[in-house]
Amino acid sequence: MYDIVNGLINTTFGWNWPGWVIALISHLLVTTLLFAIAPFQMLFLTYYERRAIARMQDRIGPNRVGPAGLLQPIADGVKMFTKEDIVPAAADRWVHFLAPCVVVAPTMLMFAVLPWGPGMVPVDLNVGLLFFFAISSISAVGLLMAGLASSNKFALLGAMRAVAQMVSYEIPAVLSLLAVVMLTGTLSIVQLIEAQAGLFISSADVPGVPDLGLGWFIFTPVGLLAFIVFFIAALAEGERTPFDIPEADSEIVAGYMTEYSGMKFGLFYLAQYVLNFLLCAIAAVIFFGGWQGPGVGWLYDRAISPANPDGNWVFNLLAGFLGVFYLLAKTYAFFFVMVWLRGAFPRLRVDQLMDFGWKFLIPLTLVNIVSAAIWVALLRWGPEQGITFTQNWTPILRWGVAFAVTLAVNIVAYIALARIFAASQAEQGRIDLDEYRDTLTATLR
Amino acid sequence: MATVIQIIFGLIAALIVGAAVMVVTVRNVIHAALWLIACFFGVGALYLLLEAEFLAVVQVLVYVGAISILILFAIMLTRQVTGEGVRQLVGGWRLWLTAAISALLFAVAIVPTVISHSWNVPAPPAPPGTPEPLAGVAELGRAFVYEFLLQFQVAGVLLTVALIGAIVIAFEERARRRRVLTLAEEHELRKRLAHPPPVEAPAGEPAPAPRATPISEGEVQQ
Amino acid sequence: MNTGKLAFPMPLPAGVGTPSAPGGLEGQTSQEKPVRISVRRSRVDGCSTKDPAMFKTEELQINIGPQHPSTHGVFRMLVTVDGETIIDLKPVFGYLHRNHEQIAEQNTYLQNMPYTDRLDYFNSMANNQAYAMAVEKLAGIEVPERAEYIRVLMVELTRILNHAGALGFLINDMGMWQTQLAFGMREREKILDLFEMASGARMMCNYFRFGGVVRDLPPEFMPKLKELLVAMPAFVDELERLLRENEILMQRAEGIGILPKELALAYSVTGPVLRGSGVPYDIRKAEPYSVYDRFDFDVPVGSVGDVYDRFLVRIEEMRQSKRIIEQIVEQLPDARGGHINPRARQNVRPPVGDAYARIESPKGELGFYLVSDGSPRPYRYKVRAPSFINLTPLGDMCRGYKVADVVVILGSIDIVMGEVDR
Amino acid sequence: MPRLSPEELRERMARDLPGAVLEATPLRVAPPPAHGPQPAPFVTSDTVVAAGQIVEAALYLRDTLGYAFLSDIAVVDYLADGIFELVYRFYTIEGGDGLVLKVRVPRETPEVPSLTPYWPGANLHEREAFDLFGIVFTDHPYLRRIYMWDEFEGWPMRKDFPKQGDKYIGAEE
Amino acid sequence: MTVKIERGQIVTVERGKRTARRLPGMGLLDGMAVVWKHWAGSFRKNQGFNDIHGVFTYEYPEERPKLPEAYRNMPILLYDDETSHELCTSCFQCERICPPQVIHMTQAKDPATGKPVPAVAEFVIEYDACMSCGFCAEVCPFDAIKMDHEFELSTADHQKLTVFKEQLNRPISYYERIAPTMWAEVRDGAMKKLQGNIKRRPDVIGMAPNLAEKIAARRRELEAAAAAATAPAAPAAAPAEGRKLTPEEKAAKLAAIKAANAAKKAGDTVEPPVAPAGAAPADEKAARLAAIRAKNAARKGEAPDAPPVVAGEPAGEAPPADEKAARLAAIRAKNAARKAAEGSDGAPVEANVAATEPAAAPPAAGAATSAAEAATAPADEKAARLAAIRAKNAARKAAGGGSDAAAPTTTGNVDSGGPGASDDAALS
Repeated sequence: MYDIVNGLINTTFGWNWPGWVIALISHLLVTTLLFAIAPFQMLFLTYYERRAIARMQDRIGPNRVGPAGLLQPIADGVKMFTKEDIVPAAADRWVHFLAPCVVVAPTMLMFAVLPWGPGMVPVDLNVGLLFFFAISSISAVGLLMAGLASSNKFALLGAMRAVAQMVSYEIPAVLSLLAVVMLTGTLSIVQLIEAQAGLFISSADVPGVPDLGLGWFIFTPVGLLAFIVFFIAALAEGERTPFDIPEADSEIVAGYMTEYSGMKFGLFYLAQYVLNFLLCAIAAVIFFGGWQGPGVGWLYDRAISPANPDGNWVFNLLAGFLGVFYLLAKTYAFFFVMVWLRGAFPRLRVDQLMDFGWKFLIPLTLVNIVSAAIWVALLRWGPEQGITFTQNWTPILRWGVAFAVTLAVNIVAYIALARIFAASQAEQGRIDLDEYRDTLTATLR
Repeated sequence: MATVIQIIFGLIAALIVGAAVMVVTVRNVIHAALWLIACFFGVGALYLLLEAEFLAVVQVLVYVGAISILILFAIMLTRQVTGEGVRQLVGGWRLWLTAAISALLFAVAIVPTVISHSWNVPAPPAPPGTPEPLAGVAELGRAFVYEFLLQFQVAGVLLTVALIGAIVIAFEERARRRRVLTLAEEHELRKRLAHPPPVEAPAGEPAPAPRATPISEGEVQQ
Repeated sequence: MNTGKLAFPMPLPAGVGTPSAPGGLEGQTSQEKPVRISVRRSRVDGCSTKDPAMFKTEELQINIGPQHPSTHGVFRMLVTVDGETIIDLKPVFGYLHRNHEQIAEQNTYLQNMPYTDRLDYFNSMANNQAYAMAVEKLAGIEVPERAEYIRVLMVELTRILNHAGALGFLINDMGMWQTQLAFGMREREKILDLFEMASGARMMCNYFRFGGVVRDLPPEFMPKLKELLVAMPAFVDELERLLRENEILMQRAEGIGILPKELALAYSVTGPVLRGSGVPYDIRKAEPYSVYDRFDFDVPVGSVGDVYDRFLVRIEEMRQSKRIIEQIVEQLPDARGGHINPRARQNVRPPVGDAYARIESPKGELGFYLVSDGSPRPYRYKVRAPSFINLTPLGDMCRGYKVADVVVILGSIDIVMGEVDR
Repeated sequence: MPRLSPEELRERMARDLPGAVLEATPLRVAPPPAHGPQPAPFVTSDTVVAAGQIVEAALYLRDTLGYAFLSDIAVVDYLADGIFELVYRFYTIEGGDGLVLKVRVPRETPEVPSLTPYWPGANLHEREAFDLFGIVFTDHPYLRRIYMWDEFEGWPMRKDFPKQGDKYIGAEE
Repeated sequence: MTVKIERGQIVTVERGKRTARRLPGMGLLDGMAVVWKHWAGSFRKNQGFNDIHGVFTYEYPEERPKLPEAYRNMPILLYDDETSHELCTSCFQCERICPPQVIHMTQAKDPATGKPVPAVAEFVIEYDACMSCGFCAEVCPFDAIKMDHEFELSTADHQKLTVFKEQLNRPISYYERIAPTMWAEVRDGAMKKLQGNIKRRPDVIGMAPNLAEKIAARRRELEAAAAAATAPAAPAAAPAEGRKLTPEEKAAKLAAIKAANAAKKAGDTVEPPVAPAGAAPADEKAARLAAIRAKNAARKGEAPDAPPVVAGEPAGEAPPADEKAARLAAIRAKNAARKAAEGSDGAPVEANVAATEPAAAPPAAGAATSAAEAATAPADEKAARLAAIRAKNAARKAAGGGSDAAAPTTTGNVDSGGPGASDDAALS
């Protein structure tokens, strides 16, 4: 964006504005664009979800407002805006007011590091991935504020559940990403995407693989397991079924949102759906190559880029469109999976949720990190790191061996941990009456 | 550019100081915690201003995302949440003592830094080729495993020990907690109290308890 | 008979025998506290904490209902929780109370028939049958064979639709976003279409009369019914495939809300709740009424008595009901008599006396007790409502489980507030 | 175990529980009309048990005869005779007809021993009877109104409860 | 002791994993497969009863379900297309059997002789309280009342749900269209009975009032016949039903009907205060008068400069409070009268009925009239209420006195045991 604005102002018009003004203008433009896109995503996702889940239940879904019900979210928004804004008398007014803002702001900030297409990233932070998750953890503060300020038991319970869940599931999410970070050795999201060129085998791992933009991490055992864990954790962070416990309407009416109405309620919804979108997008970016796909790399090679300053801008446009298309297609596909899960699963209980996160997912991700280390050792390390036996292997053989070993490790770990987890769950509810016989007898009598 | 940064720095500093003042003056503990979060945020922004992105992000991740949540949880779990509670601070000379000790500790940390630092404003331009000071992720990581290995390991062990200790305390706590028997467990217990089971009763299988009267026994046994 | 024999035969002294006091107002504590047991007190005494009260969690009273999404109507549960564990639960009724029995005593016998529809508005046909049977018993009216077949057909269809709906609501309470409910409702709609064809109304059927049913089945009824019987196994199989081995559902349902076999009978529960606890008591078999003695069908029972067992028992009962309907379709053409006894007067004026008739309604034993004083209005009209009595063990069943389990346990009992509050 | 008819039940109970079985006096049910045909008196074939011994009788049914399932407790207000009749209905899970115990208590002092300590399932039945008829079940652990609110006065299912008007909307309504 | 059952067995349901799957998570995948199948199948319509896939939504306003013949929603009254005579003969069967008691009717009277005619003068059904049980249609011996298939009755105007004869009337052809076989079963008998009834209906009584031109034509015909016969000109009192009624009139009519019924139940012991002017029984007329006057008084109190209601003006003009007040008054009067009737039957004296002292009270209806006239308080509803209370008290007193005084002489209603007996008679 800086390049475009710079080219437009200083080259085309020849105004020679200083660099920081250009930067300010371009950043403002990008921010405005993102702020326009984010609510649109939310509106579209609500419609998309309702239509998709209706189809799963043999219904049609919203189909009255606009063609095929497309304007339904607009109508809902209008309804939200025109509703009365009720603040409970016992509420902590300022905190109650600030909470939705604190929830929405970080989700918006997360857009800052999300690459949309080749060369289309608002900020290429070298700690982008970390930034993404650091910022996402802030919204927990907002949820807690909402729960505390509402002075409602259900809201408090919901907020506690929500925060506990978000904090707990951040760990497996980050740990699973850590495995991928180990594979590439970078935290920059742009570089993560660029490492996923290739055809089922990343061209970073095996040089000479044709680049069709399909060297996604999902095709490695480490990436597959990391993706599964990350997606489950994303479900929990985005409060989606089967982890939508903070707003389990059958238990604690609407959780932390119970005492909110009107547009404040709408803001919570906005934050939630934008967060879901972002989580799907980041899953697509990290494990499915983001904008990578057949053709994008080829197009971008011929476009104007820092590496290739005298390319053709038409290819810029084409690569951008194709990249955004790939990214959005993957994102919406993941969101469809979220909706699909919502249609197919009941929700877990809150203690089962915690157990699942701490006793199953985190050990699994730890094993996965070990796998990632094996992978890196087999593929990258040489005699200088002390690995000598792979010296004479061809790259494809090294890749194959690494694939087989990590696959075996992961499958064995999955099955073993699942067994252990199931056994511990079964054991948990049991009380050994004989052991406590004397104590219990005293209390019963 | 420098002026802009100066202005931004001034704003952030004002935010930090203002928030810190609010933390110690505001009467509602929850509000105090929220002001503290604002303070953390300002510090993170300050790091960002220093182009220490990693530190800034870690500040947000650790302090805002974790520590403040911990504080809020602690407040929520230990006091009457809904009421505007009176702050439970020590008063009188104890208060002053506490303040003095805190100030002293802070001075111990800050004074050497202040004294030892060469306050060149602006900083001299670094000669090209020198690596960035501990700001980059890679440098930080390398420093942890080479220069500060011992400290890093000690801190890691300490944290692990603390974690294990917390688990132990929680387990003790859980075991100590009042447990409510479910209907089935209570029934089972009463059965066993009335009729001690044979020594080798298979676990999970209710012990065959003889019942007092013929009818109930037969009808449910089928 | 010595006093020792007066104790409950099962080991059931004070704590269970005097249940933890359902109902009542806030702040009212029952005389019998639920059992709370401190385990391993000695181990921590010298340990980490000096002040034992420091870690004591607070007991919190939560009102679930009367306006709560998953209380199946206006029903309130006063829940005392310790953390997330329930230590006491008191159901509070009466928000839908309209004194149905008093209304019925002001009406003539026939006028009560549409009012029975409104008791358990899911199963109006079953309510009609119980009431019609009671009046027929009281007034000595005979029912032709064909009418009995039609009645049984309708009640078995009702059972299928009730279980389809109840399982859907149960799963919905577990948080599965209405998918199973939508599937169940789809099957229910088909059955309601059949009801509409026969009786003219979908839910408030008002189809039964003393001595038969109001009109014969229309000619297009049987083909549609046969079509439905084709779809029914597919529906049940799909339900099983969707949910039966679903790990999340098993986690939510297994071992939750156990009502032990020995206690189920003492708590007077009936229907799938009783059978889920493993007691094979089905009035259709125990005291065959109407023409139930002519059909082959099994009685499914559970083994543990938890939510999962009740879930499975309901699924199996749908299959058995389908079996009965298939036999009805075979036997109906041979049945003699019209749809109603032509000599039965609808404005009955039964002789002085009393009568009790009960049926196995989809929710349990539904009984009507009528006392006649010789006038055209019942002198006493009492409904033995299965949903109401099945709520008796709710408070005890929920004790010791988590808050989130309450809605599941309640959903597995399958209540309809129109019948609970009457 | 052979199923019992009411007559056999009376016989056996008279033998095993002396004094528990009372003679079933015919009831008038309704006040006799001034004109027209007089309704017949209500003669029940079921076993009428003394109010004080209902617990023993019920336990006899359960423990000795095997009728362990308490299905229903109904109350009938025989205003003309000045009594309440409680109808207890017992079944066995082996099937077949149930047995009925009837208890008659005077309308002025309707007190019956509670079955709830022995059948937890009697709890809601008895509370309903208390709420709607004002039958006091002694030894009931939690005898409170169940349908009506606690401050409600009167027993809405009694035959002499006013059918129109109450203290909230006034007799005019 | 084992429980044995016949023709079947006791099966213990099988818990948990049935198949030999050991891989955890397969149950979840199974569930997802089922949902996927539904999603994939949802791009076609549901095929019918034996299909469990496909969209089964009715897109309602455009796509309407086909209602079966037996479908019942709300009762309607039938009239004959050819003669435009109504089938109803006001036999009161439906009114008696109606469980929520929402059917009210008055029988038509021959204006010349004052004798009742087998036709209905006014017929009111309160749709808002109707429970669609269909008893009225079942019990009707003339097949005049049938259940409609129209179900879109929702309205913002509650008053519209009190439905009068004009709106209830449907031609037989309409019913034949919605329920051909059910009509075919009863057609012959119904038409035969109708022919018999038409013969006993003078003038235009019994013709559907919403067919104004038919009535006019019939009247011309009758006049022509009368002129031809040079008979004395019949008093061609235009029946009220001939024109469109204003809401006030409707309300008054309803009140009158209710009051009349109530008075009838109270027994024939009430003496009319004013000389009977017409052929109607005195008490009924007096009650109607009372209701109308009460309403008038209420209106007067409410707004002296209320716009004069023009006949035929749409319903929106009239202040609804008046109707409500009048209606309330009528209902209360009715209740009171019924209570009084019960008291006179010798039923146990109820706790709140204090009217046991026999007094030479002014007759009920007269009291009501005077009370209503006196009540000119500004609050219209209050006035009406007051009037109603007074009327009720008077009625109660009158009934008490009447039963005391006239117990030996009255034979009809009081002896036969009150409302119950009459119901019974109707049913049999």
